[in-house]
Amino acid sequence: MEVLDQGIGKLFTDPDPDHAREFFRKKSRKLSNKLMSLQKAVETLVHDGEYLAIGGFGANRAPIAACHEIVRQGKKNMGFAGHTSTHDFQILCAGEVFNRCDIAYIIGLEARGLSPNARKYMESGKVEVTEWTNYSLAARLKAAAMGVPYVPTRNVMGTDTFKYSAGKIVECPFTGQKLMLQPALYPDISVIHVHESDIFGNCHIRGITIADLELARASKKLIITCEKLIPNEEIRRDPSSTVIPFYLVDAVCEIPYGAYPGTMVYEYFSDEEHLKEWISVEKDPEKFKEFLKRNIYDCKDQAEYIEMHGGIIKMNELRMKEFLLHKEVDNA
Amino acid sequence: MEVLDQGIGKLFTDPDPDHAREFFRKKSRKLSNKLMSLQKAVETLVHDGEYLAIGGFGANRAPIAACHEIVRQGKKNMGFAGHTSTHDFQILCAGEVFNRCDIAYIIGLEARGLSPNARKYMESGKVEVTEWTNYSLAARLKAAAMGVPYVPTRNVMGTDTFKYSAGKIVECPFTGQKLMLQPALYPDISVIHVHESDIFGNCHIRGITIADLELARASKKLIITCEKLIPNEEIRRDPSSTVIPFYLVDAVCEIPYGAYPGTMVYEYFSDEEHLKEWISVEKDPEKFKEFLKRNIYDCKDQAEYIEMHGGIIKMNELRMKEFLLHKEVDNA
Amino acid sequence: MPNYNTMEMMVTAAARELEDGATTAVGTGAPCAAAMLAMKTKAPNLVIMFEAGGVSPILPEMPISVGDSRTTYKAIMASGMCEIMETCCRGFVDYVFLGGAQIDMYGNLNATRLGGGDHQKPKTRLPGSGGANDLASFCWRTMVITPQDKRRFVEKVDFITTPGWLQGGDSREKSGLPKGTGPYKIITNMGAMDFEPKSKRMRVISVNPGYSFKDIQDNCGFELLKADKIVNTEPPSDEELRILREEVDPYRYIIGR
Amino acid sequence: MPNYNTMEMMVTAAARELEDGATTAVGTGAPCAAAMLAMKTKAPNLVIMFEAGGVSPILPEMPISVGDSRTTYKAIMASGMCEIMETCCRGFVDYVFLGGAQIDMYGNLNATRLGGGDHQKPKTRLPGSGGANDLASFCWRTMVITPQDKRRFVEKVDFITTPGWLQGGDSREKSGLPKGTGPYKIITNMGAMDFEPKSKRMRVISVNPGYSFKDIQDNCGFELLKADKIVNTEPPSDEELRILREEVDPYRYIIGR
Repeated sequence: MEVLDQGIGKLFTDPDPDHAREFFRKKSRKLSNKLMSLQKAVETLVHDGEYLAIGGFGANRAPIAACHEIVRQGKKNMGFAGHTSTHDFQILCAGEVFNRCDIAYIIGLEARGLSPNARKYMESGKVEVTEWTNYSLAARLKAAAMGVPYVPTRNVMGTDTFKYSAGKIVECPFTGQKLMLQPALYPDISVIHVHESDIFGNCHIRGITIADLELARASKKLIITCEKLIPNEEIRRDPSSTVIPFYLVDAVCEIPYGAYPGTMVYEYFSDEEHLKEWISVEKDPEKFKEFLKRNIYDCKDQAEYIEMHGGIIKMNELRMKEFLLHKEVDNA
Repeated sequence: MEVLDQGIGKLFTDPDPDHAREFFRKKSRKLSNKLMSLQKAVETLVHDGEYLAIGGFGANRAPIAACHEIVRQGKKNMGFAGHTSTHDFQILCAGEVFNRCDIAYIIGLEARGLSPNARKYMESGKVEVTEWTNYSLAARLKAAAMGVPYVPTRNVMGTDTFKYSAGKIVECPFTGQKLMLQPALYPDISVIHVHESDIFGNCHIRGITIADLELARASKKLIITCEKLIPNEEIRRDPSSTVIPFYLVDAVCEIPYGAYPGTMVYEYFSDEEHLKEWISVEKDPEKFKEFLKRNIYDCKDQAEYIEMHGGIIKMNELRMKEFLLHKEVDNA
Repeated sequence: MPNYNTMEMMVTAAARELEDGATTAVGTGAPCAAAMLAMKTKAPNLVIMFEAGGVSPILPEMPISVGDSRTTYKAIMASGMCEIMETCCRGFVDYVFLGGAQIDMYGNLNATRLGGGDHQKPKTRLPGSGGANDLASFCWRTMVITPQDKRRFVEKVDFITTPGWLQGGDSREKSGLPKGTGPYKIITNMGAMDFEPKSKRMRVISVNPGYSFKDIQDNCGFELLKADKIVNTEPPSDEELRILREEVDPYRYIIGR
Repeated sequence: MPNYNTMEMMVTAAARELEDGATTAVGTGAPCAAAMLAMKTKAPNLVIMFEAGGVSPILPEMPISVGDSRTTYKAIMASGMCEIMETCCRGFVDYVFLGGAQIDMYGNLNATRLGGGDHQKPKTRLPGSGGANDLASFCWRTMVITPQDKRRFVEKVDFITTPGWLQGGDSREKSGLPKGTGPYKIITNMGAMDFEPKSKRMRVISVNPGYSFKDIQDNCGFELLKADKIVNTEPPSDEELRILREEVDPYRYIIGR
């Protein structure tokens, strides 16, 4: 297969589906109880040097509690999929967790601005980068989920994004068109936050799924954090709603408000004040250090973090905001 | 891109995504009322010579009413995607609707046996065939749905199924592995039967989706038949459940029991007696002619067909069977 | 006179191959009965998948179709064909059970046509691959359940629909199919065969009660290899028969054939 | 002194480009305000899509993120990123609105880094493509809303994150990107530009009230072409302003910038 052009970026992960198959062959398919604390899940499943991916979309249904725990446990030298990554990226940069990164969208916080500390980290030379796009990374996960070494797409060609990617351009043998080949991305370990899971890891997600269905299937190891545990009978009552089946999952952690201070659709809206505080405090390294100590390093878990930021009263406010009930109350 | 090997089968459809894009560019995206009779939908959207695909899985959530209508209107010289096709195939063969066929599974009726008439038609030399597999055809639809000319897969290689396909084998530029390239399949017209749709074509499907989500996206024109129309508010109340969005759809036809005598999961089970009657009557060409006249050509529509086969009393029995309530009644 | 029939023997022998915690793709008929029997005996954690999308149902009865309502009854997931096939392709599925009109000494299966000549006007058209080619390509171990019969076990199949070891030796791996996959065992009414590791030729490893190696060879259209030690298949136990007859297939859809 | 600000002018001008029944991919900020204004004026059937998965919501307020709850409020569908991107790639989506730190005369956009040198240790790191490259590759017409400024409109962008007409002429089509796509219009606070059909160079087609072609050229780092007839942009009507201020952006998140 003649390669017409190829990016100069490094491929941080092995796209070979036969190697992934050997791994998956040994992965347990038993319907066994995978419930554990998030602390234990991160201790036993997230290892220094591995390649990490985080579900959700930055500050939407992202497993923020897990990002805190990864930083708290001081994980280092990881690879990272910087895919639609915003507040999660900000947290992982605060912990200098990774030293190589596939980039689609990083350091930015969408309409909220940019993370000064994440930018500084990415300008420090400490992180090796390869450039992609949101769809390219989604397509790379999709290739892995399909069990093939790549899928072709029609984006990226002609740009510097291609030049600094690890993609290849070939000619389609059916149509003669040029195609960008996106190499399969199998993360070593991923974390996805969902609305509901049973103890085996069968999951329900409401609202947009972003690239999480592909991510769950592409990942060698998978930690699920969920707002609520549900009985297995609930899963079996409506099998059409299962979006992640148990055999993909290694750990299930029940973390109510696990996406706070981000949004969890149909549950709670983002805490914009606290997210602003993050950006603002990052501008002063001393203050930021103290902020991280208080909010992450000295904080036991997500429950303690939530308590620190207004507890259930605040969560109820965010629930009102999620359902736009504050407007109805205002108008009444 | 060096082709190591290629099938000798004919590619019945154009895999070029730029040609499909030109078509889709002109397709209306308006949220307009697409409700019409199935007769009108088939008259205006299904044309002689076009390439047809049918949703569902043979006798499971297949748009049987639409297959009858296509035969009743005497459509001819079509191409057909023989993908997990069983009772639908049997009906279309009875009408000699198509003269070329991509084959994954045809003439068989799973545990029910084989269709003698469909076999005869496929042995007659009247139908040009290219061989595929269930996943190959699903992957071809997926490629079309992705807007790319092919996706790679790892099946088919080394077999005669490959030899008589229109696939190509190349070497992966990332891993050196051999890959089967499945050319995109864009059907001209498809019909999918769903549980619920609004008048715009936003659809709910319960239970397995087979390859219908890919099919809906790959099809240039799409007729939806549904068990029940629902108000648009129902769609908007739970957007996570929409599996086919309106802009893919050209016609919406409300056909209660539209999958009869096949199964519609959570609604009614298959009518095994009537399906047996089909196989048995096919053995006698004269009887079969009369059977087709009565059940299809002289039958106005699905409602009349249902009436002919036991009406609401029979449908209630099949509903009992679907929910295994007949066993509970027997045991009580 | 044994207290079981040949179908009961085959289903029981197939069920015994499935270890607890394994995954298997199943079709209708004997494979499904074998999976159900396995789950009710030694493999309660067996995960079964149907190619149309059903995952791990609590099967209330035999499905008529791999896509009918029974395949998602109280299931873990009702998905789609790509989901199942790609799960197999990712290496998550250990077994698949297949049949076919013809099988050769390398375990290649024909389900497309009988007779040579013009493919566009075949002498006897068969259904085609369905998902068989896919599952035999992707799943780690392909199992075949089929009656022992000279017309089925042929020197050369008229059409390789579904890959076995292809032309034997390393031809399968060279073809590009996923590494480490291939035919594992063939279960017939007379015994069981595996494949000699180097040549990949079919080899008898066990004979069922009442049959000998010679019976198997006499009902096979090509020369069979012999394992160093051919074992005698244990007949179905009373408990296996009870479960099979009372719980798995009370209406004798399969075991009554 | 006009009764509107420059952001109100840009949003209004962008909204007018969207015809009824069109589809558009939108981000947060000005593009979203423009789509909302269009739907409330001339294009009630505009279909809006967010790259994270939301399709046709009834937006109750401006989203903060293209993936937040507002993007699926009473929506037609809550899907995923592949669904949206592939719908664009199939040719279903007419418009996309983008921005960028730098834009060149061929409409190429930079959102990756400022300054040359070592890509692994950039002078100023920017967020990267996000979905911009994808949407500009797939959607038929790329629209850019950006302030007119010499540091933004540069001779050569430091990094082509997102494809415009690349090196002009037929270079975009030759690159392999889908046929018939490309930058359509650039909307700034001072006027609007399109691209000369053959050379694909940026060309002024209209000027906003209070500005001249010279103002635009003076605030642009490369030579602009001039359309045969440069029209004067109609200022926002009272009705457009009322809807924009009262219904689209009552908290002035965008138009207050």
